[in-house]
Amino acid sequence: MAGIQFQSIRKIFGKTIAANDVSLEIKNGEFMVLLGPSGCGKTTLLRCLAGLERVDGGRVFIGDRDVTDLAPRDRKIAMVFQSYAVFPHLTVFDNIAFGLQMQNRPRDEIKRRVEESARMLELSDYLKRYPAQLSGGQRQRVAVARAIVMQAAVLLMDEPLSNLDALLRLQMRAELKRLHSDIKATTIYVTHDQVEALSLGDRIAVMQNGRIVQCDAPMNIYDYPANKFVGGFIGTPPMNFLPGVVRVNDGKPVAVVGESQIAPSAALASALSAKNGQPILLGIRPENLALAPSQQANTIRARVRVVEPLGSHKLLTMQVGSEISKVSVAPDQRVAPDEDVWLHFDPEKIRWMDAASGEAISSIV
Amino acid sequence: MRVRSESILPYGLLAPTLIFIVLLIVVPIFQAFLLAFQTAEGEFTLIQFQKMLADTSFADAMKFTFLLLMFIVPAQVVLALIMALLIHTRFKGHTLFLYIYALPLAISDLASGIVWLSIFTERGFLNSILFQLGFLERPFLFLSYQNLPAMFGTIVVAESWRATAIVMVILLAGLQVIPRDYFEAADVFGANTLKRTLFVVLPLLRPSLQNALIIRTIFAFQTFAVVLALAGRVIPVLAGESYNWYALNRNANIAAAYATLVLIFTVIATVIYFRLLRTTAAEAGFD
Amino acid sequence: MNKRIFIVASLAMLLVIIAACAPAPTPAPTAAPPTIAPKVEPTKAPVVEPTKAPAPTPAPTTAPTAVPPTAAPQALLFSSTQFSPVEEQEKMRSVILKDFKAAKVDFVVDPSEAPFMDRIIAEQKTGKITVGVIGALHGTFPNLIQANALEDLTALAAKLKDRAIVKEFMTLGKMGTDKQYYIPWMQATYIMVYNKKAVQYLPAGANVDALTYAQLAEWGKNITAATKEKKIGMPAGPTGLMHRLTQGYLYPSYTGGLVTTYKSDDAVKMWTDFKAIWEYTNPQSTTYNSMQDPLLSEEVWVAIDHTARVVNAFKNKPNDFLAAPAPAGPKGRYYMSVLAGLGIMKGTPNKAGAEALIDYLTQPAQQAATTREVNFYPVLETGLPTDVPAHVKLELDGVVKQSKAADAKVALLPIGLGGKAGDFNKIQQDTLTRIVLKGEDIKKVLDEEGAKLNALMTELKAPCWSPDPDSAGKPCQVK
Amino acid sequence: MKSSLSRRHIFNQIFLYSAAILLALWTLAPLYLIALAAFSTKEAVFQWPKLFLPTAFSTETMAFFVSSTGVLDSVWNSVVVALVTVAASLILGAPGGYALARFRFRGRDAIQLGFLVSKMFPTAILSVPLAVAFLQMDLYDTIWGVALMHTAMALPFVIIVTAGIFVGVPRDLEEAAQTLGCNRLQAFLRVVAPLTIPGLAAAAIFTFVLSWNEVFAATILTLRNRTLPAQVLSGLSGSPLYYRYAGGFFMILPAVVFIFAIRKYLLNMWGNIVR
Repeated sequence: MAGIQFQSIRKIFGKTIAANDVSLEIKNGEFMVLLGPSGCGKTTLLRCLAGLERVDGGRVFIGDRDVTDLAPRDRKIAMVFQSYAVFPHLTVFDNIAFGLQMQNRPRDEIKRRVEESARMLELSDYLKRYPAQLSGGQRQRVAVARAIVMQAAVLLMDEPLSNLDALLRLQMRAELKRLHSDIKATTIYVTHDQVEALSLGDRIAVMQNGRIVQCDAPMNIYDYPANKFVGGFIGTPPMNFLPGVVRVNDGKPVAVVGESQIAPSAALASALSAKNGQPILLGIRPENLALAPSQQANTIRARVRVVEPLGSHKLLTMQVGSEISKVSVAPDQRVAPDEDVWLHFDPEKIRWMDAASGEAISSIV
Repeated sequence: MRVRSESILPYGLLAPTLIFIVLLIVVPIFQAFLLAFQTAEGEFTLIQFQKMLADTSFADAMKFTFLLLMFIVPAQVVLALIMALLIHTRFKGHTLFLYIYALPLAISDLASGIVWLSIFTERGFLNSILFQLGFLERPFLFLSYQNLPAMFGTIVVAESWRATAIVMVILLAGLQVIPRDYFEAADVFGANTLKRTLFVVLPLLRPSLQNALIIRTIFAFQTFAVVLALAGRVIPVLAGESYNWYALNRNANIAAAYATLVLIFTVIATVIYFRLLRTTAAEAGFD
Repeated sequence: MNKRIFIVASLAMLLVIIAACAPAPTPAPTAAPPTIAPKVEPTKAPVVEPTKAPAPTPAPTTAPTAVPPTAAPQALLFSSTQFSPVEEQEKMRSVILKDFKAAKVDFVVDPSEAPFMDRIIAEQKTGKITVGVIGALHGTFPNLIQANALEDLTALAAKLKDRAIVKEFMTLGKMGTDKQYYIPWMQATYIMVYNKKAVQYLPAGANVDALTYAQLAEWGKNITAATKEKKIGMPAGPTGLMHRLTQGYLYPSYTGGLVTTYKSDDAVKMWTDFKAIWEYTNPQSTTYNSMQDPLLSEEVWVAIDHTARVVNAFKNKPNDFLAAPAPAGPKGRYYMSVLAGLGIMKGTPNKAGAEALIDYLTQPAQQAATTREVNFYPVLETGLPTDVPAHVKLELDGVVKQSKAADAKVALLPIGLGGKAGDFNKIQQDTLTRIVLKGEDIKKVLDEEGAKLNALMTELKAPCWSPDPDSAGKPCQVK
Repeated sequence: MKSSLSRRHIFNQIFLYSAAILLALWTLAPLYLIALAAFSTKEAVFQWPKLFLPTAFSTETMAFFVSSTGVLDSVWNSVVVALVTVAASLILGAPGGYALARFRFRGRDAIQLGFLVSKMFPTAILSVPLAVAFLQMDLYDTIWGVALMHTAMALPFVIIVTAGIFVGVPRDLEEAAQTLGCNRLQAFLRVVAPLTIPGLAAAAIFTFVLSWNEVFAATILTLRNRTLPAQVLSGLSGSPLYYRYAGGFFMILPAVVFIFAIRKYLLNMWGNIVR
């Protein structure tokens, strides 16, 4: 088992910078998710770690070994590909056994280990089949079995669930989580699906334009996005951003949004005071907004545009000033389109962001 | 160190081929090319081109080369497109028909010339069948110099027969890459077969069409064995004149001048195709 | 880095080009191209009229640096431009060469002169000789001499003295020098072949064995009137020998010359008459390379072609066809004799075997066999063999009638054209194309093509040959 | 509604099959006729009007062609030349095709274009330089020399077609093999090679056909060791029609067999040329 260290990784394809001085440390046994929209550099970073891509700068360490210049096969990693990359000319057994055969393991050991990982992934009945005779989900399992059979210190997964249908994805997600708790290999998991990231990761590194913008535990990322991009990327529906202006009244800062004023939590007061007169964004998750019967503190006038009953909750699309906001309310909440209502903000749950840079304003100045 | 070996690898893999082609094709081409600019004694001159321009057959050779191109290439493309679209419907038995349509792919122009001469000659198969069916009282002279359109037609037919297969295969391969959704989308919007072909299939086939056109044009410029077999010297073409000057009149210099002209025209045609049918990455639908 | 690769690559390519060019400098012949000006008074003679070729040709004095022979002496390569039909090649290998024991002969045929000459030139350039005996037409030998590819066979000729080879042929083999470049091998000519069905349409009073060109036109007209088909055939295809008919038959028969009379009034008359014949000539003629196939399929009934290119008609349908002399014009019944000779490749690895083969092929038995099997005719004074198969006999009748005709006269193949024989032939081909096929004005075409002919002859400094009058060593010119 | 739909369907099917059969006839008729001519009596070849059924069936013409000196030797030569050409061009060309398929490198487009340009010059007039070069290499008049030349002529085709075939193998598979302990060569041999063998075999067979049909280089570079087309060409101008028909048929025969063998891979082979 081994930790992983990226030191100032730089990778350039032609004119695009896929990894721009990325540094990241992953602890032994940790499940790290690289999350970001397509083209953000997350797969590139994974491939640099696998040795499938040469870095243009920086070093990669697995444990305390500098693997930057090693070939993939010398890195003691195992990888699951987005396309599964299951060899079509080999049976399921031979696919899983491929890596062990390359290591010239004894036959009985190969058989034992292949059967063991096949059992873990419920593939025992399919060992003699060829990939063409398997469903997509089964092929995906073969790809995972082929990786875990190696008992590598590091397990890499490149969007392994993205080609599965929704139901299967849900099922496999849980299985992968169970698998990780069984084998405890240091895992790096690339995805653009924030639900997968939240559910699987011990930590999530959110990437944008070749940089890691935030790396933290899933709920921290959800609750305290480092900037507007992270807040908007994570969560369905994403975080609402209401534009306002900071006003300092008697030394106390408030955000003026439309005709309302919203006061920050005490911890942010001093940081916000420094931004008197500047535009600001109030980031707030749909579930942290509530309908209020009348105007009161920390409320704002809004008009209901769309009401979507979604079973566990109702999703409202509201017009706040010129902005559109999503609000999640209890399923029994009575509300109708074109109704004028008041929205209540929980000041503790507001993520205040600088309107110009999109960066969150932290309590420590 | 690894980085260097990595970026040299493709060149290393290509090197044997490149050396081979340079030694056995490029160098002789270059030497032949030089012949066009030399007198028989080896002095540099442009006289070979003057002689070529003054050649009795030159104007005709130019005319017929381009006429053939104008008739053969579209005929082949249309025929090949029909074949490819038919096969692409994947009707029962389509693999058998694909095989049949692809047969001429492996037939040389030497053999093709023999085959079509046996059909078009005065007492050949075509006249025989027309005669037996009572359409003719006596053989019709397809290969008469007095009936140039008929003679020209036989060449177009023979060349279309031989070379449609390659176009068909390229277009069919291109068709298979087009996602079925596009055809279905067009169906949903009520396009009939003709409209669908014109406005959906053809634009999506543009990369394949470009390939097919380039390949066909290169070879059409070089076609002469079939022309020589069916039309003798009555319908001269540039490549055939190059061959005649070389093999029959024993003048390598003028032959080289003709060959150079063929090369120039082929390059120009290829460039035009690249320009006209250029697909941007975005159009091709990939990132 | 990539730039460096390209520089290295282009340097490599440059080296390669230099290497490919440098070691093979053309061995420049120190002598001018041989020029042969025969003086011929047409007379009647055995089969084909031999001629003298007195003009001197300085022989090339530098021999190429020949590489010592490497091949086993048993093998002997016999490279020929003759016998392109496979059946004839077959006979050559399995019958005529069968009894030759001195060496194992590989008989190889290149019907078109291009690869044949290319190979000999390439072998001379590199000094790697594989060819032993060269069999080619008289008209090809100037090219071979120019390529410095021939051994001097004077000694062999002396050895073959008792062979009774027609003396004039032996003289021709000297190519106008004092060296023997080839030993005469065999001869052929062009004749007329007709289907018996056509006889009934002969013009009144015409004798098929003494036809004139005017009567031929009338004959064709009669046939067309009766059958609504044009049934005269000419070998005017890409590799057909139509230009030989122009050079050796039409021009001399109408004008008594070829080059000198190229645009004479007689020539205009000739083309006018020929156009009349062409009126009744199958328009497919421009695709005919040899006349036997159209004769057999009855696309044509009357055709003129080389004996080797019509013999199959007699062979396949001996009851349908007869041979006759070529027609006559106002200046006589000119016909062309085709003489093929045997030379030895300079520096050949098996000279003894090559000489033995020439000796063998000129023996009476083999000469007779040549007629019997492949119907080329002997070059011996002993004349024609009599024990020949029916189809050869049929053709032979025509050949004999032609040479024995009262008005028969011989025209020679063009001589002294060196490597430009093709350019010369092209002028006749172009003239025919423009006048007959495209219908251009005869006078204008003759003026223009005549000018080209003059330029060519001046460039070549080639004196006139029979039947053109002797030009006393000066280039032959159109008058 | 339903019945009119199915009627339209039937009508469509009839139309489809008629068109397909018509086009098949157009392709097959000339092949049938040359086969007919090659297996007729000599008389039937010159008959008017010609027969369209094999009533005058005879192997006389074919037997004469096959038994004439040099033909069987030339067939053997053609086979050897073609096999050597196939082996050499694949060994030399496949790595190049792989390079074009897998790597983006400077000069890639130029090289591809170069392959195309090398096909734009009429072959016939290359003969003197080639004959001289081959004599110097002591390869003149050997089937090895012809094979060498055919290899050079086939390489542009082989390289472009194999590139197309290699593109068809997802890069992921190779990378997966690499992460599982293979080096590049092992990954190629254990994963790419098994997957591309059918396609490469098809390319090989097509290369065989190219070599089988090639006539100019074969004529120029040999004297005694002729390939079949060179042999047929040398007998073409003066030989009787039936010989030519038999020769033509003999040259077409392998085409019919080989295209059948590779019919499934035709599209892979030609789908990706000139990108």
